[in-house]
Amino acid sequence: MTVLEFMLILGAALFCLGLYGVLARRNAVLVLMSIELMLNAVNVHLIAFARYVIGTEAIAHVLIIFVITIAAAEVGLALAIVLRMFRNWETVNLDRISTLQQ
Amino acid sequence: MSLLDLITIAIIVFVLFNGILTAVLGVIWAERKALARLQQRVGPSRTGPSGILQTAADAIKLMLKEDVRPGSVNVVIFYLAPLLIFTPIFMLWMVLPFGPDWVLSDLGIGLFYIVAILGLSVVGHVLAGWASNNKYALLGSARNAAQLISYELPLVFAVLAVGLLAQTATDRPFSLAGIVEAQGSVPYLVIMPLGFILFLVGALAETARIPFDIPHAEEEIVGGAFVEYSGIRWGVFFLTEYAGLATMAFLATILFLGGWTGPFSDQVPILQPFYLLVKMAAIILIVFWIRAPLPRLRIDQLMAFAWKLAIPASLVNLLVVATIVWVQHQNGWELWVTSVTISVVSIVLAVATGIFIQRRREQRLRQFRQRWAQ
Amino acid sequence: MPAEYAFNWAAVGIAAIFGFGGVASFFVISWILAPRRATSLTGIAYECGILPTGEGNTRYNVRYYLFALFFLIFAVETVFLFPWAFVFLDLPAAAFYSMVIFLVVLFFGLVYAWRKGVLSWR
Amino acid sequence: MATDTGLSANIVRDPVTEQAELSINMGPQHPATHGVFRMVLTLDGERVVDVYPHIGYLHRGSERLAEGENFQQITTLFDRLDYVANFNNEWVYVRAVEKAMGVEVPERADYIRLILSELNRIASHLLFYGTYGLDTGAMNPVMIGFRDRERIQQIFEGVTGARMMHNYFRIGGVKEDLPDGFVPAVRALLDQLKVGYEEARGTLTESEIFIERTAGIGAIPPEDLLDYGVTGPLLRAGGIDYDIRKADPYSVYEELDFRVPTGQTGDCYDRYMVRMLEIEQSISIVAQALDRLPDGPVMGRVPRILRPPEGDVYVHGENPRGDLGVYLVSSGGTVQPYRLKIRGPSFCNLMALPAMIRGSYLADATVILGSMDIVLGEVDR
Amino acid sequence: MTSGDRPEDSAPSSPIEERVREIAADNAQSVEYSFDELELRVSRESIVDVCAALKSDPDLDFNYLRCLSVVDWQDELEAVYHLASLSHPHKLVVKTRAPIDDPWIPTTIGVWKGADWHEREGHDLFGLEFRGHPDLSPLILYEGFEGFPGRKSYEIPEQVTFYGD
Amino acid sequence: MIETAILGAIGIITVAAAVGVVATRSVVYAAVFLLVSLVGVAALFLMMLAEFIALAQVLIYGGAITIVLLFAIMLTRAPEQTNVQDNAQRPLAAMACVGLFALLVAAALATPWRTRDPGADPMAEFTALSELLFSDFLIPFEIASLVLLVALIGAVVLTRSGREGA
Amino acid sequence: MNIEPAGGQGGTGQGPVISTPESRMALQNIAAHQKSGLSGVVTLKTEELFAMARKSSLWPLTFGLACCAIEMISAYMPKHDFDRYGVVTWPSPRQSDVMIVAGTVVKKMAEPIKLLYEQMPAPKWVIAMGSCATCGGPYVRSYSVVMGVDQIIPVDVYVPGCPPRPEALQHGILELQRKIQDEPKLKRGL
Repeated sequence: MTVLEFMLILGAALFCLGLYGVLARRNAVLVLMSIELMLNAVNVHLIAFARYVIGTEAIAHVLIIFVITIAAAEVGLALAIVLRMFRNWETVNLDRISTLQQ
Repeated sequence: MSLLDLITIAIIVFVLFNGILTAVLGVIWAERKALARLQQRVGPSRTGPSGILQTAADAIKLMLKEDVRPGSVNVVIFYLAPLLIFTPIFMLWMVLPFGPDWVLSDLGIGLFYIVAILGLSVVGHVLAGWASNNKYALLGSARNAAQLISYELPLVFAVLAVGLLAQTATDRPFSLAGIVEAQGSVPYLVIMPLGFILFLVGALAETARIPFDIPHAEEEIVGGAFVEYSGIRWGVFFLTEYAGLATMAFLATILFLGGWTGPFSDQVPILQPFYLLVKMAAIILIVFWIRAPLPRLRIDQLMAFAWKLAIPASLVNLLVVATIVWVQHQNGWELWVTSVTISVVSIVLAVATGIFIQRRREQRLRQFRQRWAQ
Repeated sequence: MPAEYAFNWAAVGIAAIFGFGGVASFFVISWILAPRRATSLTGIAYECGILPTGEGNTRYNVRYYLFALFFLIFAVETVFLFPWAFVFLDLPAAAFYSMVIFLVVLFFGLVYAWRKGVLSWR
Repeated sequence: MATDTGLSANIVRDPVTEQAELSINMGPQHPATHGVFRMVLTLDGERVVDVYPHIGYLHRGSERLAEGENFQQITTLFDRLDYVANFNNEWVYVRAVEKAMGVEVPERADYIRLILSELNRIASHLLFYGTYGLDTGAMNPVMIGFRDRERIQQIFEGVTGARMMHNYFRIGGVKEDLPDGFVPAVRALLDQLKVGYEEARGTLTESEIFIERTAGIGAIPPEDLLDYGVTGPLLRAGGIDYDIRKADPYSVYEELDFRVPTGQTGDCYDRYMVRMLEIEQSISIVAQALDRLPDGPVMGRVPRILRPPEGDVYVHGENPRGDLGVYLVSSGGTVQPYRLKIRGPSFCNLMALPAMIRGSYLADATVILGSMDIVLGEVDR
Repeated sequence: MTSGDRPEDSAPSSPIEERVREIAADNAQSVEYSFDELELRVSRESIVDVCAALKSDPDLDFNYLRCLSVVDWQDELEAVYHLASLSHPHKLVVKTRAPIDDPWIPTTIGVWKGADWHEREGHDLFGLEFRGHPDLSPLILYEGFEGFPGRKSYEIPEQVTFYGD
Repeated sequence: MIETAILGAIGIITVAAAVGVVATRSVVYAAVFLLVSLVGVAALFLMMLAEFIALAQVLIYGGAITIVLLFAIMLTRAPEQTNVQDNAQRPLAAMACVGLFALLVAAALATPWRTRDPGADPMAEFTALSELLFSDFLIPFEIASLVLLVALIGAVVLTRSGREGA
Repeated sequence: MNIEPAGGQGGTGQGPVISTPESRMALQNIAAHQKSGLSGVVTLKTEELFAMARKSSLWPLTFGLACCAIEMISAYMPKHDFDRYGVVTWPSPRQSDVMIVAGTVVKKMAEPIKLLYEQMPAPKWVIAMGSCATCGGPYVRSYSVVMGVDQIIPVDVYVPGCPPRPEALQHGILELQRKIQDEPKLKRGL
């Protein structure tokens, strides 16, 4: 296994774990954390490509910066929404909120 | 990267670790003595000559104290928090240069390293407060986190302005050693006094010193986030606080006071650490001096000061420096022209801010004096 | 991996290990040396000598969250500022002006928060 | 343990800010409660929504104890009531017994009492200055205040032999005459105090942060102050010119020239300022009294065994903290009082605390409490 | 030179006395001087009305409750209100009694807020219930204290001195 | 050799911490695990010679995002929730994820990557990144500022008390 | 001569013990001599070093009850300056070594004092300052006063006086330091 493949598998593992968290968790904050994991998995792939694959050198780095930026904005906004939900329904349980909404 | 390298590094780091511990003991002793002088007291005098062993005794005693773990705490995080707070501060010391060649890891982007690592210890503060399961601790940790993150920004922008300025004189503008070289014989304190003041304010707040010691505020929340910590774990917090103070003084010396440079420092290299220490000691003494007479701010005033004055001012400072450096680059000015321009603008800005604050103060005082005229 | 790079970051990594390990070793030494004499009352959370009432972990003020969020936004700004400061002298004027615009936009956000009274605690 | 599925029952919701409230306990052991005062603050974030004061952690039953002691012995209990203004307490008590018995006090004794009490007022205000500095987070004021207080205590020690618990005022006079060299010593002390006063001015009075922390904090309307029975510097800071030394003069105060400083807004800064100006006034009162100090005996004609006639008297005096009142009921013919009620100024001032703190920040709560300058000894008695 | 409080006004204090008599009217059990202070005795039922009238009357304006004491006269408990006015230089003592086996007096907290803790203290130490007081929980004694230590009938328990457990 | 070992160790720590994030019941533990995982990713960046990005990761994720998350946790009293945090889709989700993981691993191993010799100067990479960011990516950069502004304003609007001003 | 309440610092729990430090020291010296080998000497020396550290850094709990508190504060102030002995206060019991009970202990306050004492980490010491904390003092006939703080927590040093002068409290601290230095020899505490 080359380093590139190792990194790719690592990224895949992070991504799948994140995906599992998003699907299986019902606390909104935990779901957000899982999304962060998925974004990081993408970053791991990008950095591996940047280092070992032709044609992706600096662009991958720039993309990672943008991913981090978007992740920051997303976390800030999403958590504000979570807080809002908590204020309205006294819970951050997504299942419960979807029942409450109906 | 050989095993030998690793062992060398480990030895150096070990020496640094112990050096920092000793230095912190010295700093605490110096503070107690200095404060005592400022308060017409004697200060520690019984333990060792002039009480110099006082802090060592304190450290040993803390080590020997019972490890009280309140029943309601979250054990893992309770134990993890001191580690999380201390480690980032210690990691900062890796990039600090003690002399032109005396630096363990001279990173090309050392400035950004400092900025990034500094933010890490906030997590430890929040976790400490949460794990204690104590209301004072919770309030203290919330205040601490809010204060640390708010004052990190003026600090960062002031540091970045230094990096920008160093662009003009060196090709390694973000390396700390590079910055010292870039300063040459004129320290940036002269060229950018506004930046220095902002850095000092940020550093005071980052180390939670009076008048910014709101996270501890013994009179309100009995010591804040660390109220449930006893023995050596509390000692680690204390240690971190003073290690942070030493770090900030070191940074200020490097970034604004010309680091190890001084008269004849090039000819006599042995003078270099001496100059560094003297400059650090001066900054630390200023901090002690500020501590003695000043009351504490309130949390809302503190945050308002950060977000309404310090952050805009540091952004303006950054923009002004950037603009001047850019214009210089476009027009090909001499280096000294740039320096003088920045110096003049910075001094004008600092003095204007000072006058603004002083006039408000005078106005208020006049009002009060009138009210209380005999 | 270049040798200097490896050396620098190995130092940082070892510092992290030493920071953790050193402090943890303090805990261990203290654990060995210190007496243990806790009673059932020792573990009670400190609340000025009164038995604590209610739960310790009550919610923060939402204002603290907003300050953390502002810090996040400005930290992202820092991430852009550093590379910019590193190269803007060698780039065309657009790079300089774009950062000015960037700062102004974020400054507008700060002013907005200021206007909305977020910064002044009601 | 609350779960994320159920609505937690113990969240009190504030309809305005929709924040969960946190009730936090301060005291009895707390650096800023000046003794063993305890208050439970209900917080909304950093704002104080409500305060519930608890007292009684120093209730020593002085009133009941007094019913079992001779009239002369009770002075010792008064020393320990407001333990930073001992002479002032003793004075009010001996005046009460003197009034009940109709005893005349020699003029020299009156002057001695006045000088010592005013010095004690300065000492008490210096203590306030120091601890108030601590409450706002400054370290130096307490050192300055105690340094000067120590000098005053040296004078006291020379006169009475004790630093705090003097038991020097007797019914009908004072225990013994002043020692030699008292007058020059006090004059020298007054000069030192003036220097210290200027130093204090520099440290807190004109400190920007101190003004920022205290101005506009803790003010309530003057009518409310009166309604709560608040007296002393707190009332005067609110703009009401009520000083018993002027409004209902006792002893030789009428013969002396002094001013009653009053504030305008009643905020913490005004309270601080009123006390600081009172130090100035007291220095001038002591200087005048020293000039007028007559010769003569220091003890009036008092029977060896005190048996006041049946009846009740209420005597009050201006203490550093306000209006100290003593209600003395004698059943006639006994050597012990039938009932002794003490109206502590801090006790009544404290009643206004919730009204002052409500709506301020947590940090202000200690500043406001500090500005009241309570002494638990007379609150709990 | 007298010590103690001098008679407060050599000027006639009778107008105050007349005014007090007028206001108290039928409620007054007696109006007399004791030492230098005017003393008004009323029944406990009328204490609130009298106090309110004394406070609201512009000529008297007793806006300052100096002290509220409770005295145990073995068979009766007496509440003593020392009043003063800050706008006029005059003082007044109002007294009212309650039998010891039916110890209650209406609360005057509606007249002066400053009566609050005095009344709670009276309730603590003497067991005198101030009816209508919103919060009569122990103020200076702890929860579960037995007896009323202010009363003459209260025996101070023998103090147990012991070392160790 | 040492490098490979370190890389492997970092990778294992990162994945283990990520497992912790999705497996733990305490939200605060999850946040701490997330911090470890993200710092682990930063270490991976370091191993790939991208020191600036690694530090940016530490600054944004380690410092700022973790704090924001922790504050949000404190604000929602979530740390007290010790009941099961997972919902009923758990087995299904696990199966889907394992399947996806298998697919991705297969893809990673099967694809013939056009590899190159890795660069050797980290500062040069930083310079390249910077120059690219402020020349070709100027428009996305400006848009990023707008995104951040929107996030800031949105958060202010959302967290302000609903009744006040409404 | 001092009367040691049982369950004192040593926590031996053997009931009331009345002894002089001298007599106990003599007993312990005999015991120490009977110990053979170097190890006894080494442990004794380390323990003495620890005791030196402990006695040089006595941190009292910020805690004043009544009149004596004023004199206690005076002891920290410029004229007397407790900092010379390394005595600085900390507001939380978790960081304190000594509890200076300065003033009257009333029954309502007894429980908080007990709790605060228990919350302090071992090794911990108590100084009873003033007559009230020693034995009830002037309030010995009161219905609400505890007759000395030693009825609720074990006291190491009694400082007499009403209130004791700051110098007397300093003497109390010095006595406590002597006691701590003696502790390893007496095989108590630690």
